[in-house]
Amino acid sequence: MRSNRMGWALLAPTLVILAVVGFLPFFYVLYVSLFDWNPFSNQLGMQWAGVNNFRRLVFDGAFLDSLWRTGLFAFTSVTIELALGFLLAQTLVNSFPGRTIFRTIYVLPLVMAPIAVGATWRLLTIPGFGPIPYYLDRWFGIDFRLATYADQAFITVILMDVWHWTPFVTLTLLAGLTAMPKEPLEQAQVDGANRWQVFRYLTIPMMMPVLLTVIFIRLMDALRIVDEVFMLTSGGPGTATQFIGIHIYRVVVPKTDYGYGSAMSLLVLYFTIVLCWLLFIALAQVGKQRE
Amino acid sequence: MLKRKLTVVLGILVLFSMVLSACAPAALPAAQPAAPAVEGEASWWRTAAQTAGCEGVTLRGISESTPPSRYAADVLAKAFEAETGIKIELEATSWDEMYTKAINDMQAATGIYDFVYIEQDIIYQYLANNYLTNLTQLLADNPELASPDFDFAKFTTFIDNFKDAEGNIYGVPMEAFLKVYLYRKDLFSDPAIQEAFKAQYGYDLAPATTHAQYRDIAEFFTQYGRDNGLDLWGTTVQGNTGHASSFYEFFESIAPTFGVYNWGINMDNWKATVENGGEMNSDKAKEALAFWVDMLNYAPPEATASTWDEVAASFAAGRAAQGWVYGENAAWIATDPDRSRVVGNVGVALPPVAEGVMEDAESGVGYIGYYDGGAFGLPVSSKNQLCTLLWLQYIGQESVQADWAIAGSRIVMESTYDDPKVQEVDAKVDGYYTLMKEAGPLFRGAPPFPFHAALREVVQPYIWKALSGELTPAEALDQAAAAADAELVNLGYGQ
Amino acid sequence: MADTKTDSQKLVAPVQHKGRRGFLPIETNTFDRYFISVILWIGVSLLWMRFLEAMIPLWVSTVLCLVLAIIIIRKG
Amino acid sequence: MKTSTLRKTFGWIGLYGLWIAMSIITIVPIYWMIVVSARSRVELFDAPTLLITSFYAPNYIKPLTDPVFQRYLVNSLIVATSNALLVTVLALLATYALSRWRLPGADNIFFWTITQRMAPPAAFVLPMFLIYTRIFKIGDWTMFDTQIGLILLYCVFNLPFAVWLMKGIMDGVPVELDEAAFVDGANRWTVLTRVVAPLVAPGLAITFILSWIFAWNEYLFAANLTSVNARTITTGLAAFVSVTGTNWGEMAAVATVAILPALIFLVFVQRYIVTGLTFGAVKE
Repeated sequence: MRSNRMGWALLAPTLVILAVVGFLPFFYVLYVSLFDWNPFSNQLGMQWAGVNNFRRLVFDGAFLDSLWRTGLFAFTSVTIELALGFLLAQTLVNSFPGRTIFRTIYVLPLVMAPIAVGATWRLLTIPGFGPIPYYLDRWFGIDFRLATYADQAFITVILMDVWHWTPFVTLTLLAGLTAMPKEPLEQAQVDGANRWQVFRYLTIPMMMPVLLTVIFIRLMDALRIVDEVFMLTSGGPGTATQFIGIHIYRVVVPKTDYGYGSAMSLLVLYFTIVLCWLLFIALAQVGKQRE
Repeated sequence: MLKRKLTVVLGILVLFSMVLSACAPAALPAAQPAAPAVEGEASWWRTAAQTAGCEGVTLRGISESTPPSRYAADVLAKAFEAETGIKIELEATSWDEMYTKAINDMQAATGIYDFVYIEQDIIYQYLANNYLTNLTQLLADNPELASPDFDFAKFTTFIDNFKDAEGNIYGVPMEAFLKVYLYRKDLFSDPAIQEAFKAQYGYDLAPATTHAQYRDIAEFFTQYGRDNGLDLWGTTVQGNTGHASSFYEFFESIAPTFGVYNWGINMDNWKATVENGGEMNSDKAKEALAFWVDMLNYAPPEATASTWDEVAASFAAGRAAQGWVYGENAAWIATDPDRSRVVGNVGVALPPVAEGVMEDAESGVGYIGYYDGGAFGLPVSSKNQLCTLLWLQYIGQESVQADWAIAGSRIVMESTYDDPKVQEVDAKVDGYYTLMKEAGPLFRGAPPFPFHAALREVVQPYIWKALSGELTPAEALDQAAAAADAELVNLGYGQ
Repeated sequence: MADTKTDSQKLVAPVQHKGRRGFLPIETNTFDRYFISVILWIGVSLLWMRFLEAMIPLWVSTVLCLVLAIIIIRKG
Repeated sequence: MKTSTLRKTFGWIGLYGLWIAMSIITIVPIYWMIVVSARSRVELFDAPTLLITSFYAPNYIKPLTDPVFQRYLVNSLIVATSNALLVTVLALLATYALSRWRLPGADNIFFWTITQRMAPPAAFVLPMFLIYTRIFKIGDWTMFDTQIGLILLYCVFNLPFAVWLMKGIMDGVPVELDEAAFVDGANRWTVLTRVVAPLVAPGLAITFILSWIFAWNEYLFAANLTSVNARTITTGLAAFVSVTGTNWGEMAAVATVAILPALIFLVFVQRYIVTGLTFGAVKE
């Protein structure tokens, strides 16, 4: 127990892999972000640019729009997932006949590849043979055209994300609810607290660590969403669903603007880290109050 | 209980993966048939492969997953391996992914790929970056490896796209086709329809030669489909609002027919806006975009989600009466009943043009549409230059062209047009190959821009926004041209 | 195992974080204070480039942030 | 009395109504994919009907009998399983270290490993490509287009999660158990494998499952860091978007095949998902 060498030895493989495959590329991106580097510009090779890429970025309307759009998307979808997930988790806490079957079915989207989720939703919504536009038109007279109407596309992308990830939220919250001590709740009921009060003053505070953990994970992933949306709308119509992941993809890959794209992704990483760090600190604070 | 179950699950998975890993290396060679020994005296190819020390070498290439590429991978690569002992691994993938990987490889000079697909429009970027090996030079330096069956002169003029200023060639063409005007012969020749059309518009129904006629026909058939409860619309539009294909349809197929060439960019000073001498937001360009966006009203609902693939699929499903469709699809749409509902009813014609455009095209100033295609090129970073040279010559033989042309509706050599097999298919596709031979010079590939993809990425969002109605055509082009000017300066052109 | 819930189970934060208390509203260790300084430096530089650089050059913000960083690391 | 029975009945109806609705919403998109996979290309544009009227087998037969596609499937299995095993073992070692020793800086290691998952992936494709082709090479052999390359790469995404998940569970195992075993003469390794590992088994299971699913599903890096030999099934989906009319039927068939193993796997082990998914927030 005294010697730390053994501890470090056990930790070492993890740290080595993360350093080599994780941090090495990060430093490379950091390095590239300080250069102008686009194989298709008039000047070949890397040209030193200092912080010019970042200077351009803070004035880049398309980038800022995309950032804002991503934030809106992540906020909306994570909120819906949390609310829905909490509701569903509560219905699953108590055992009832058929619970296992429902739960099994409900977990299906969780195992699907994001790219397959995108493909599935594309098949659902594609005008011409998708059932959603067909029945919406037939039953409600709604002209549903994902690739034409920006708001429809945005809503569909959120619905797709909710469909894909609410099961995860539900199950995590369910695990938390299942593990929650029962006496305080019973005590409160004896004391005459109504359901809302129990929920507001007991369940929520007790669930806080789990809630924050879920928000942390979902927010982190929602902010870097690419595959599903790319498959469903490829960022369109126009730029209506061009979230930051897709925006960066377009800059780095088809446009081959390596330097600018690297700067862009670092900036996004910066925002994500700050946001997640705040959540992390909140999580740690909750832990302290508990002790 | 839990522990045991877990052990079982883990055990099964471990076993499974071990068995699989044991199988995996063995599965690789099994996928390819063993090369049969060449009977009789060694062929020229075998000798050349020995001379270059290439036997047993594996060449790796990347291409878009198109019928011509798949033919090259499935048929030509096998034949080549049998003949020379050189193995070909051709990675056929999606268009976007192909570019990412080829450019990453050549930019980093890692030498993974020995040959890459070069589309006609990207070649100028590749040349500017010195990605590609000069094939003319390489052949001249290695006369012992120059096949007697291979000659650059046998190719159609399409090969000019792969030349540098001195006339050196950097790619062996493997596919080429036109973006033509397809229409439904069964509808156009129906007497009742003809009569109704004449009554409504006052002239005979025929493949459109002007944009006004095109619009009338589109409107007529959309109404006809609605009245008769058919899934039929007047035209296809390759109008995907999130994919580069819509940019290409507008600037390479629609705008030229209105007399706006080279994406409306002034190639003397690299400017796009009218104020700076460009044409991207000229009145003609705005008229063209307005026309094209208007066509969405007469197109099936999937038009704004259609790339080149879906346009062909829509037309093949019989959902459109006419449209601009890539010629590589003409053969299967006209002949393959498994995939097409309009077999035998496909008409092929030249696209409609505005006044003066045909004269421009004939004199060589302009063009009436897109002549697309690609070649296999040899990256400088390849470590097997000479072996790849043999492969490139192999696919450039006259003898392999006819079957390839039938498999992929592509023609890269003059002599292929006269092949009886090709002529037989030609009759079924309403003379598409003949049209390609005769009218080919009226079409042209993408302008020689070394900044092709970079500029496209900047301009295309405005085209998408025009298609989705977020911007009017005039606004879209004004903003697009301004953005193009700024980006060109940023890229170091037209300071 | 976790299915058989006992009354001694409770929900806690899955992370621990210990440090000291300075003028910052949270407990921080040395690493945190460096981290906060860097985050602030990047954030201020970005905002500076967007709004102030036209009037005041960027090195001013860097100097300001450096001073701030020293304070945070010493006293935070 | 009466109102409470009534309320209970409505409660049941509501509960089942809710769950039947949720099940339908969950299943319909997947079901539709299967419907599309059963249609031939000319039938696709017929009026949408939710019935499988005919079964067009070539959509399945063509990819499944294609040796290239089979190789993708095998690669996916190898990569996902090896990665999940590796991650589970490493996470066990790492969390044991973090929970039994007071390592300086350990508090921060946790957050820093997590940040690796936050980066937008697109910009990291080129660096990874360069590292795999230029730095990790021995003679002609490079990490590019190898299974081991993907396995290691996925550790970057899976390990932080695994450490997070396991840490709390590991902290829940009392140190006294270790010490009792030491007194009995066991060494460190025996304690870890015989005493600690069985106690944290649900955590290990959930780690394995989540890592496996992630590795099976990853697309962007798999597409760009492999070429012919190590391609996985998700990248195979892209190959079925072909030029001669997007091949929706075949793509749907491939997607169906691609989710099958994960699905079977999931049904098999799904009960552990609920018990293990607390990310260490449950302590005894």
